[in-house]
Amino acid sequence: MFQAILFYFYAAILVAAALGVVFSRNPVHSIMLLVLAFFNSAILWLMAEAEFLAIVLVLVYVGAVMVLFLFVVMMLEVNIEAAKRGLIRYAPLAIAIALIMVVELVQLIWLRGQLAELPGVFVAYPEGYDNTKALGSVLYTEHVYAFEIAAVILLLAIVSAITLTMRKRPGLKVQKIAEQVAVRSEDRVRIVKMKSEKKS
Amino acid sequence: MYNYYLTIVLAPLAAAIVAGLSGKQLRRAGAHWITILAVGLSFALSVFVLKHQVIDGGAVDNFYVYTWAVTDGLRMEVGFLVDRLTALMMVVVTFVSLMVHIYTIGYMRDDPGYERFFSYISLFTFSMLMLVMSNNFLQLFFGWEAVGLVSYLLIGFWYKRETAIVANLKAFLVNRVGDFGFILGIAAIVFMTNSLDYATVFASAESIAAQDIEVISGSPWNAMTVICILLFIGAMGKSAQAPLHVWLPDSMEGPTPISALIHAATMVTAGIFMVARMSPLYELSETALAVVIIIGAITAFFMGLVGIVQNDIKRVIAYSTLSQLGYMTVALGASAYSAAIFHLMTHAFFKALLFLAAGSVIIAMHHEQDIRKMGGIRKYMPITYWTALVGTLALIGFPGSSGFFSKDLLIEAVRDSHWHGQGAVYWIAYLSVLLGVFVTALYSFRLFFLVFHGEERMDDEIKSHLRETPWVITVPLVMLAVPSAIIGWYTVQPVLFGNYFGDAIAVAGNHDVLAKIGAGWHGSLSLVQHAVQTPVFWLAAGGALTAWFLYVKRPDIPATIKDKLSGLYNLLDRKYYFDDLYIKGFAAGGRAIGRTLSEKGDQFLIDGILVNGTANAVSRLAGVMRQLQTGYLYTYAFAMIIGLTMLLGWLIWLR
Amino acid sequence: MIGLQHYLTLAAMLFVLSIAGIIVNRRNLILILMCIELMLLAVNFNFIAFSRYLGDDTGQVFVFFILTVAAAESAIGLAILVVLFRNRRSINVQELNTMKG
Amino acid sequence: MDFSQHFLSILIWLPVFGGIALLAIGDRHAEGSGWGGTMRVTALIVSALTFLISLKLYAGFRNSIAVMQFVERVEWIPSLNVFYYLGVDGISAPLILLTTFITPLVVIAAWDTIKVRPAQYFAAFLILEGLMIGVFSALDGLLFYVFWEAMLVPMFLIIGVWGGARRVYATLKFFLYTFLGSVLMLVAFIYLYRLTGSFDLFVFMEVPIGMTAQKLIFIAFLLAFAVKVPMWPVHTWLPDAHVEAPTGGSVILAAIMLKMGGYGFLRLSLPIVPDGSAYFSGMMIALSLIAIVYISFVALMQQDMKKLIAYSSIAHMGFVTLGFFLFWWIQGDSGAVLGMSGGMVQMISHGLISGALFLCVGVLYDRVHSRQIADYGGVANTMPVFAAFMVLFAMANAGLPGTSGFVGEFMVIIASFKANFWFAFLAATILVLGAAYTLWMIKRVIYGDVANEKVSVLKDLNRREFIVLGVLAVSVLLIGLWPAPLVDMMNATIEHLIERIGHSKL
Amino acid sequence: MNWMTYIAALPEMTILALICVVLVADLFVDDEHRVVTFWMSMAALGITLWSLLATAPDARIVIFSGSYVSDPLSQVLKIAATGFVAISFLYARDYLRANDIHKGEYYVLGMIGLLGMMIMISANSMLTMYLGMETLALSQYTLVAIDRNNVTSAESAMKYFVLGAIASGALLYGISWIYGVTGSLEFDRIAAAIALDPQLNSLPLWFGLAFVIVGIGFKFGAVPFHMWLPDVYHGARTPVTLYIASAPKLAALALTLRILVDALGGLHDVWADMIMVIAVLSLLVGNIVAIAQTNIKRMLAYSTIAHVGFILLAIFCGTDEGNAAALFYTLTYVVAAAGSFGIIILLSRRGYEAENLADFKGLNARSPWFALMMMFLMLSLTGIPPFIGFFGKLNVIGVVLDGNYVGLAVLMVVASVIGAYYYLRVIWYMYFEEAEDQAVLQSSADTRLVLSLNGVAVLALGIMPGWLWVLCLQVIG
Repeated sequence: MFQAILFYFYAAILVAAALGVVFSRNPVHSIMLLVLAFFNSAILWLMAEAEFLAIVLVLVYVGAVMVLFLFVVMMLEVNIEAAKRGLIRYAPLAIAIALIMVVELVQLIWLRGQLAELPGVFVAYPEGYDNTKALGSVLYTEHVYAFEIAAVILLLAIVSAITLTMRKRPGLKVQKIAEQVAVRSEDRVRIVKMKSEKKS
Repeated sequence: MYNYYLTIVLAPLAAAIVAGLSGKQLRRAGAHWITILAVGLSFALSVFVLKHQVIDGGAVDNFYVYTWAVTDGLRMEVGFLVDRLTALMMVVVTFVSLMVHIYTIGYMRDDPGYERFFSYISLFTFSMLMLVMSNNFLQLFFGWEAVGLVSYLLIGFWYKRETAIVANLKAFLVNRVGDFGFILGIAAIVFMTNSLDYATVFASAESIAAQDIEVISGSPWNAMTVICILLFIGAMGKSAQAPLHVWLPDSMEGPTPISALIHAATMVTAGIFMVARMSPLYELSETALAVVIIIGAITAFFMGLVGIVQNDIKRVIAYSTLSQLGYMTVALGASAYSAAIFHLMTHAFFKALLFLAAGSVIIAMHHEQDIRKMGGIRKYMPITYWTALVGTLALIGFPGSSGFFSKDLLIEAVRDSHWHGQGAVYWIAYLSVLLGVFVTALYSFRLFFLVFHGEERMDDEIKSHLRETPWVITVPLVMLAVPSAIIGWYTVQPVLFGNYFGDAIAVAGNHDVLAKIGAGWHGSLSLVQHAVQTPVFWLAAGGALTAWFLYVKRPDIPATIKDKLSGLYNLLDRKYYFDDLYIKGFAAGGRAIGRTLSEKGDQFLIDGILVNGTANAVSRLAGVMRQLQTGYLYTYAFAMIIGLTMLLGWLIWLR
Repeated sequence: MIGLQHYLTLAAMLFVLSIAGIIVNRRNLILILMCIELMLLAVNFNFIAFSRYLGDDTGQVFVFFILTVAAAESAIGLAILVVLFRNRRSINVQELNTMKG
Repeated sequence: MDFSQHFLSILIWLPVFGGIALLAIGDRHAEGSGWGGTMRVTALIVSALTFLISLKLYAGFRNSIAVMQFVERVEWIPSLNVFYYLGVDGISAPLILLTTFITPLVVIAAWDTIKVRPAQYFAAFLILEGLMIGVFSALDGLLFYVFWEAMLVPMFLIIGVWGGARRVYATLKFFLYTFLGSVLMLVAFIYLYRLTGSFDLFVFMEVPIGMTAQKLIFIAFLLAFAVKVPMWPVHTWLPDAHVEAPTGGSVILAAIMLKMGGYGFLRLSLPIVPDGSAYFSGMMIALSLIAIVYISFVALMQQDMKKLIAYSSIAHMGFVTLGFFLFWWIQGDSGAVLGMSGGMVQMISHGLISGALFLCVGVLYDRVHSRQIADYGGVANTMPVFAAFMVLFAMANAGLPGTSGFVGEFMVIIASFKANFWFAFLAATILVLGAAYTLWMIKRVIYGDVANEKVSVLKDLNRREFIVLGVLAVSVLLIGLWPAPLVDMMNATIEHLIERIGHSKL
Repeated sequence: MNWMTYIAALPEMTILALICVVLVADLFVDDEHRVVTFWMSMAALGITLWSLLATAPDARIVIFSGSYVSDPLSQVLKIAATGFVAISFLYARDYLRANDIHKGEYYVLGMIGLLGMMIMISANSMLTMYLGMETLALSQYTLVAIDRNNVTSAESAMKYFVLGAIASGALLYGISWIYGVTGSLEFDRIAAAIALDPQLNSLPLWFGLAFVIVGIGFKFGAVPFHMWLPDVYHGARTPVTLYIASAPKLAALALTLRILVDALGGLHDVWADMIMVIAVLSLLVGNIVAIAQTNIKRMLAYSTIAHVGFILLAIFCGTDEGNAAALFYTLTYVVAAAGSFGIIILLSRRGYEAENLADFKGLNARSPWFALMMMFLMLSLTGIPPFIGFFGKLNVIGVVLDGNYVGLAVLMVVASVIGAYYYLRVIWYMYFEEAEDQAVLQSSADTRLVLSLNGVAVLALGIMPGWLWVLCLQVIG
């Protein structure tokens, strides 16, 4: 019962935060609300005993991805107020679609099909079960292929990001470490021999 | 004989080809010599064939030259049937043709299309011979159309004249209306007998007559009646029977020699010949004969009337031709086929003579054809005058002339025909031919007096040049005048009463009016002697006298009559409004239908709405549908979501 | 008892909300990117719920990879966004329609 | 290599490769001396050679048998059971001869009238010729379809590149119309293939098919062939295509391409779906008669000579379809063969006559650059020889006995009387209407006084034009005066066909 | 476990290694000699091709705990994909150089995309399929935006990215349901689970299926998930469009076949209807809207949508033959599409994108040969025999008729008649119109040669289509 109350509490916050993300006027607020949503999700995942993923979610999303978002928002300095109009006008349409989909999904989950009759209870983990260990043990064995691909994707993300955003600006002063280290004094200093001037 | 027949037919064709294709190389003399020699050869051989048939009593020749095509058990062949009927026609055709050839040398002397003209008339001779010598319907139709083609070419010979090229188009089309019936008749024959061969068809005539054709479903008509009427429609076109007669007067736009040859002597009689040839069929259908006789009677009388008011010298003769063709048709309808053919023959001579004489006058008058601008030509052109007189007398049936024998006996045959006592048909036919005699005499002598007698109404320029035409013109006149005058004396008995035609013409026993008349036949002389006792003679004399009175004695009266009877005059002058009906009704109607179908049907409905409409609809749809691709990200996302929602909705609620 | 259905429902709500956000948002591209993150979160909920219900860790492994990929995806998405902004000086969705039809 | 084994292949591929060679030669040698005219001479040699070779088709053809002759059969696509299967019988052999006969004439006619990219022009015609022969000799459904469709492309280009002012509209209309028709035929083919596991036309002819399927297949075939023929009401592409096409294009279109529709009915519709054909025969006859009467009236009012001839083609092709579908309506035991041979003869004859008429219009167009009747008048004054030819062909078009135009019409009218009086009645109206529109045009163009300056300076035919028209005139008269060789060639085949379609396939 | 079995994945390993080599080597190549990167990439592709041929499996091999499958189908698709990527590199080279976007990253990203395709083609579990898809998608997003100074490129990249992300979100959501119902991510085991327990074949699974179809529809560009396609084809630089339009279609086909047939074949009667609807919509929308286009890249985009309709209708039939027909159709379509874009690239030059239909005016006068090639390609796309596109349609219509869907067959052919119009318009412009632009076509000999081969191939394949069809039947069966 307590668990249920907790679930509903966090779920409510999650949904509210998500609503806020969608309907907030300020992108920065949206990001913050999204962070809130992720935190709540992490809590809910913890309640479902998926603690490894809960931690990863907080680390990866809150720690990295959302910061990136925030960074971009700040960098682009978008004019917030100008972009406000037109939101309400299309809301009914979106709400209608959303309602239809909700009805459809609720039908699916609660009203029709065998799912509605299932007990829907989560399996209890056996004694001594370690979620992190369990995942880790399959990640490098069963799913090694996928793991490698994920690595490729990350490489791809790096290549892409560089391709798209790195610019060589003319006049930009950058350090060329290799050249700096490899430099020899002969290249930099020229000793000129000259006769001393005589005082006249 | 086989080679003779082929030579008769092919010599004019060869000459036509040579003269036509190499006209310029041959020069003018070459063109006329080669064609005249060819036609002369044909004539000589035709005479030989006639002699072979008549005097030597040669057997009927019926054979095939080559197989045109065979399919589905239907043999379509080209072949000749030469019997006495054919032989007679061959002689008439080649003789008149020969005369016209010679005459043309003079008549067309200055024409740039000289060689072409000779080529055409030789080609005509070939076509006409193919027609009369045919032993099957296919070749008959070939000849039938081929003479139509040459007629078309010759009417439009002076193609720069708008009137000429209108007339030739009209002639061809009206003839085609006839041919339309004709080919259906042939089709009906094939339907009944699966053969095109005369002999086979005639042999199965009885069985055809016993069957029905459902033209309109539910009301079967006798097959023979259908066939005969359809064939007769063809004859109506070719022989210019009302209401398909309209082309013949207009055909006078062609040079006069061909008016004589084609539109008087030979081609227009093809219909008469055809019906006579088909007598074994017509004899089996009373209905068809009734149609024939009625059409003939109407043509004979009413077309004659029109002749009275015409002022163009050739048109008067043309209406006369119509009228005389009507006489022949009446004879056919009265089952007096021999009489029809006999009249055909005599008519060929005297009508050709009249046309050529008219041509002689026209030449002398420098192509002036209006008889109101003539008069008193007698003293300038004596040979033409006398030959024309012979022709006119023959036409009105002056006792002793060839026309007398043929027409008098024709009328007698009608009077005594099996239609006697059958009510309206009989009286219409008989009265028409009888009163027609008066009309004939009236317009004939009107023409004669206006041209040759009375006041000289031509202008001085023409008068100063007016003289007799050269020998190439007058010789054919004389050569034609001779048979016009006398041939009746010698041929009437064998042709009409002597079973001349033998099996070529079949007459049912109860229809055989000529046999009935033949019973009281006492020779030509007796007939001439008794001529004054017949109403025919008095009617003719009355007509001639009336003409004399009106146009020589009191030339002022006709104008008065014209004013008094303006309604009637207009009716006749406008030829019973047939031309108006055809031009404003059928021709304009056809064009209107064509325009409507073209614009409303093809352009608007099919092309506009269905074809381009579909294409436009698709491209308009494309224009509308591309609007959905707004360029906005949310629309795109929305489309995806809609698609997803639909799939889900379908799964939940519809499946 | 809180179980599968509750988690699934929560995921469904998040999913629908994110979709609604994408449609309704006509101003800021960044918000659309955030909605996508939200959508992936919903997916993750589903996977975790099913994984726990089935007692099978594979679902959780999947979530792990989704998180990885999503991070890479965000990076690329934001990079494109930057390129776009540099070219147009705007990230307004409503101005993003030079190509249409 | 034994050439007689590959006779039909040679006929098909000789012109195709000749055309490719022409493309390779290109226009570089089109003008000037020395090499001048290489490409034209090549075109002429190839087409003439093809014609000469094709004469063996006549010489070596055995009239008495109905089976396929000169057969070639090689595996083409084994996985689809498709064969490179060629052969001719009495239906296709005359049409192939017509094709090989007309093409050299077209080449000669275009000798120096085509100024723009002549090499491509001649190449298109040669390739087209090969493909058309392919259509007429293919006995495998897929092969037939390949040729059938591929043929559209050169024609599309011919009209589009060398056509008149509205050429794009016309050629697209031509292409899409025919394409729409033929894709449905493809569906029917594939259906039959799935049914039988083969594309062999003879297998198609043997396999029993249910009534519904037969009806649907018939409709699919009908669309393909009716558009090609063309039958009312899917005819409107033809006047446009003809008007805009260059002379040679019009000639090929009228003389040969239209025949493919008729050929298709005989080769495919009737034997493959006899019951479907029977079911729709009444409709087919009705459409044919509408074509004859309706289109004749439309033709009457055309102001453009090519359009008039195009409409006249539609009306005359009405006889073809009428003749083909009489079989089920004929009472008694004969007449069907007559109607069908009549239709066939009409196709050949129409090929010659309409081709000749289009060439005549082309002759005028080359000089005056107008096809409007109103721009002419009194041409006979300045071009007497031309006028003679034109009148001859006009008369042939009007179906005058002694010309080839008469033969087919006569046979079909007679056969249709055996079916129903009114069929014959309506069909025979062509006698009047055909003469009316043709001769009215002749009156306005050829006869009369010289109408305008342009007509007054016209030059009569040159030798090249004379040869082309002369050859056509001779053949028109030859067939008109002695059609027996032609009719004999197809009798056995048509009798066999009639027997085949007399048996239900249900 | 014998490590030698992993040799089946040699092609992926090879290309990944070579990508790294090229990536690093490219750092040491300056812009003037960027062509070296091109040749290195071509060499890399060549080696990959060799490794593909060397590892050609006779039978189905499953490795990496069921997440990787190598079978004849994957082999054929990978070889084709590698070939098309190579062709697109070749066509792109001169264009990129002329337009100052000749970066090594183009080739690297292209090859990473190829790796993604290979992963998809060989995927045997939802997880690898998803990862492969993302690899491909992410590299494509970047490629579209690779011309950083181009406004339309950036815009289309953004649209592509957002919609792609939505699609993969939907796909993942669907996968989660399928996982939830069947308890597995591997295709074999999913299929086995469904076969074992008919109870599973019910609404929750269908739901997952519907979401998966959204993903598939998006990858293929089927209506109504096609909206990205015209804008991306239009906005991307032509070589990128060429890349996107060619090889990835093979990956999309693999995605569809693997998921719908291998994994969810038991649900055929459920997904058939959905696939049919989107296929028919694609046919109609693609063909109709293409008519209204004036930009040839957009036009070809809509044409792609229409062709996808054909491919999906073949898959809809659910038979082996149907799948083979889809494979055949995809392969032949890609040949023609690659050639078409190649010609567009050929017509473009520095600072001038020949992307409007009007740019094709009078091509026959400028270059009869390439006009002829373009005509071949267009006719092949139209489906006129004897070009190969015809046989693609022939096979698809055949399998559709096998299923007794006569109405569908008629719809297909009618749609292709509508489609004929816009293909013919290209021919019309090339042949019937006068050229507005008289510039000489500039390109290297090797490009011209390959482009010519590409054009001739649609004819040559059309004359001898049998072997390809046999191949398709074999690898599917």
